[in-house]
Amino acid sequence: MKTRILYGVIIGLFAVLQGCSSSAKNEASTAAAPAGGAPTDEIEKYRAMIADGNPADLYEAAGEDIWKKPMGPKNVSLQKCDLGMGPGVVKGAYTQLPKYFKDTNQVQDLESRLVTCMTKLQGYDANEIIKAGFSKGKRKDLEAVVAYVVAESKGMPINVVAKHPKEKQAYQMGKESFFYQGGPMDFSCASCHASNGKRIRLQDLPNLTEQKGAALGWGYWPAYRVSSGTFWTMQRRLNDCYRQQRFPEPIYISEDTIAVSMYMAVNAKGGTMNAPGLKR
Amino acid sequence: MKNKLSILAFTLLAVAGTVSAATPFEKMMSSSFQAKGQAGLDRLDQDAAQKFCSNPVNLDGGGDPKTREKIQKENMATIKQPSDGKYLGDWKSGEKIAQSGRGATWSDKAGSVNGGGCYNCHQINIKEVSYGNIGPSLWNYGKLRGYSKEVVEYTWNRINNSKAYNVCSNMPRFGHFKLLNEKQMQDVMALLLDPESPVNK
Amino acid sequence: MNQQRRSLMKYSAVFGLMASAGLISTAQAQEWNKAAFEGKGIDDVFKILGADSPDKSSAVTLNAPDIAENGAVVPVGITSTLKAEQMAILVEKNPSSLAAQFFIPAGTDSFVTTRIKMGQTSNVYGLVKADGKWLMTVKEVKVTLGGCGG
Amino acid sequence: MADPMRVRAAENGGTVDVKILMKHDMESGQRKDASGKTIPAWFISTINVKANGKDVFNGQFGPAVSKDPFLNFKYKGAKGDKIVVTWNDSKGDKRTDEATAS
Repeated sequence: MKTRILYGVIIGLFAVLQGCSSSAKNEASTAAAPAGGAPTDEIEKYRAMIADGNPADLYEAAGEDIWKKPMGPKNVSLQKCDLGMGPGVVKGAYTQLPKYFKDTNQVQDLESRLVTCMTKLQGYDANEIIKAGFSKGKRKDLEAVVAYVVAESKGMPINVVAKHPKEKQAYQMGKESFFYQGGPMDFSCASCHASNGKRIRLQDLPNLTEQKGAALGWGYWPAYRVSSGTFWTMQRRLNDCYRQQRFPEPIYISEDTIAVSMYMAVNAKGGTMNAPGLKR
Repeated sequence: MKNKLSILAFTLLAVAGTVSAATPFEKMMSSSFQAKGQAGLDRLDQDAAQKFCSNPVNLDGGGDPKTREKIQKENMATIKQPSDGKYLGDWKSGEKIAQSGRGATWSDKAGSVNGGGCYNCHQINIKEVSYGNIGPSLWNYGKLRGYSKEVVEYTWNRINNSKAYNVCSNMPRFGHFKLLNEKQMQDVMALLLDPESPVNK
Repeated sequence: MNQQRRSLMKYSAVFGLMASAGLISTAQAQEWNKAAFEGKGIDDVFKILGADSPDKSSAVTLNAPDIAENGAVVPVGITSTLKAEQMAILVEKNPSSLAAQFFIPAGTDSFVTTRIKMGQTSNVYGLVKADGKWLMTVKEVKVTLGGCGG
Repeated sequence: MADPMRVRAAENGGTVDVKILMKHDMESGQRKDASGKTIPAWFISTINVKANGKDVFNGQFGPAVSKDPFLNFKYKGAKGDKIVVTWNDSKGDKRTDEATAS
C-alpha cells in the first residue's frame, strides 16, 4: 500500500517533467461528427466507423488453419475438397455457390458441400455436424472454414447461375419458399424483403427479389454479427430469419435453406461478394 | 348401395392419390423443418389468407377480387369487440407493448407475454427515432383522424385482424392469433387514441 | 550561490526520480487499475484517476457515433493536439464507468481507437492526461433498439 | 489456450499504424445464462505492445470493452519493426502474437 502511494507521487513528478520536455505535437484530430443528421445517416456513419477491423478476420485465420490441418477419423486435411472448381481450389469458389454437384447429385451450398468433404475425405459423421447446433462441436470448425473460403472470394463478382435442371428446380422452389406465408404472424421472407426502401427499426431491408437488393443481401453475408459477437454463416442467417418469421426451425443444410440461398444468389448475380461482412 | 360404395372407394383413392402426389415443393417443406420450442410443424399449415398471399401476383392488391373479398369477410367475422366494452386502456403500457418485439418464436418461452413489435414497422411517438417503415406512420394518429366511434372501432378491428381489410396486409393478426390479449390491445389502442397519449400531442 | 546550489540539488533529485520513474510507469501501466475499473460513477473514477473534475478542452477530441446501431459494439476514439501521457474512456451510465485506460509512451501518437459496450444511451467521456493534467471532452451516444426482437 | 490475434502494422511517413483484433469473449459479468445465473466477468485486463523490444503502447480494459476487442494506435517507427503484442486476462490467461511493420 505504502509503495503504491510512493509510486503515485513519483509518477506524478515524472509526468510533469515529461510534459515539459516533450514538444506538443500536432496530431491530426478528427472533427467531432456534426450532430442532428437523419438517424439512418448516423447509422451509416456508425457502420463506416466499425468497418475496419472486422472480427470475422479472426475466424478466417482459424478457418485457414483448419482447412490445412489433417483431422478427423481419416486424419486428412480439407485441401482436396472440391468446392466446385476442382479439388483444393478455394479462390473464387464461393462466387459460384450454390451449385449442382455431380458426385452427390444435389445442389449444394458452401456449408452442405463442406459437410460432404468432412464426411467423405475426413470421415466425420454428417449427422453429428447437422445436429451439433451453431458454434458447437465440429460445426464450429466448419463455420471458421466458411469464413476462410468466403474471404477468398472477397471483391469478386457473384456468379451463380441456374443451368442444370436441378439448379433450375432449386431456384423455383426457393422462390416459392421465399413467398410462403405461415405461422402466427403470417410472415414470409417476402413480408420484409420484397419491396424497396423498407426497414425494420433502423435496419434497411434489402429487396431480395431484385438484383440490386439481392446483391446487398447475398453479397454481405456471411458476416460477423455484432449483436451476438459471433460469425454467422448464411445457414445461421437463414435459421434466425425463420425464427423471427415464427416458423419451426429449418434443419441445417436442408433442401429448403439451399433452395432459398439459390434464389437469392442467382438474383444477386453480377453483384460483388463483399463478405465476410460486419452486421448489427 | 353398390354405387355409393364405389363412390366412396373412388373418393378414398382420390385422397390417397393426392397424398402420394405431394409436389416436390411440398416434399421439400415437409422434410426441411423441425419442431422447436413452441414452434411446431403445424405452423407451416396455411389458412386461406396465407395460401392466397403466398402467390406473389396476389400481393399488393392483385389476384382474384372475389377470393380476396371472401377471405376478408371471413377474417372480419372472427373479430370480437372488447368484452368490457372499453376500447382504450393505458397508453403508457401501450408504449411498452409497442416497443417490444418479443414473443412467439421458438426461443421464447411458451405462455410468456408477447410484445406488439409496433415500432418494428411504424413510426408512433416521434421521440423514438428507431422505427420501421413497412407500415404507415401513426404519429398524431387520433389527432389527425379524430376520436369518433368509427375511428375507434376501425382501429380495434385492424389491430385484431388486419386481414379483414386487406387480405395481404403485412400486419400480424394480433387478436385472431392471440398474439396480444385484450388488455394489451386496449393499451395499444390508448397509445394511438387517448388524447393524453404523447402520440396525439 | 545559495540559489544555484539549491537548483542543482533539485535537478539531480528530479533526475534520479525520472530514471526510476521510467520503470515505475511501466509497472503502473501493466498492473490492472482495479480501483478505477470498479469505481462507480464518473466522479468516483475521476477521483481515483487523480483527475478530480477535469476541464473540458478543445484539445481533446472524442470520435464516437451519434447513434450506435448496437450497444454491444460502440467505436470510440480519442485524439489530442497535446502530447498525451494517458487516455481514458468513461461511460456515465455503465455499471462501472471506466471502460478503458491507455498509457502512451513518448513516440506514440495521441491517438487511440477501440470499441466498447454500452447498456443504454449515455454520455461518453474522453480523457487525456497531458502535462500532468487531465482534460476531457464529452459526447452523448444514443444506443438504439434494433432488429425484430427489439 | 487462447486463440491467436490478428495484428496488422503498416508504416506510412514515419508513423506505424497498428491495428489489433483479439479473440476474447469479454464477458461483462452482467449477463445471465439460461438458468438465470449470472455469468461471471472474464475479460482481457491488460495489453502491452512492444516495437523492437521497447514499449509503444499499454492499455487496460474493463469488462465494458466489446467482445473480440479491437485496438488501433500509431507510433513513430519504421518498416520492418518487430511488433509483439501480449494480453493478460482476468483469469490469468495470456496470449502473445507478433507482426512485422510493412
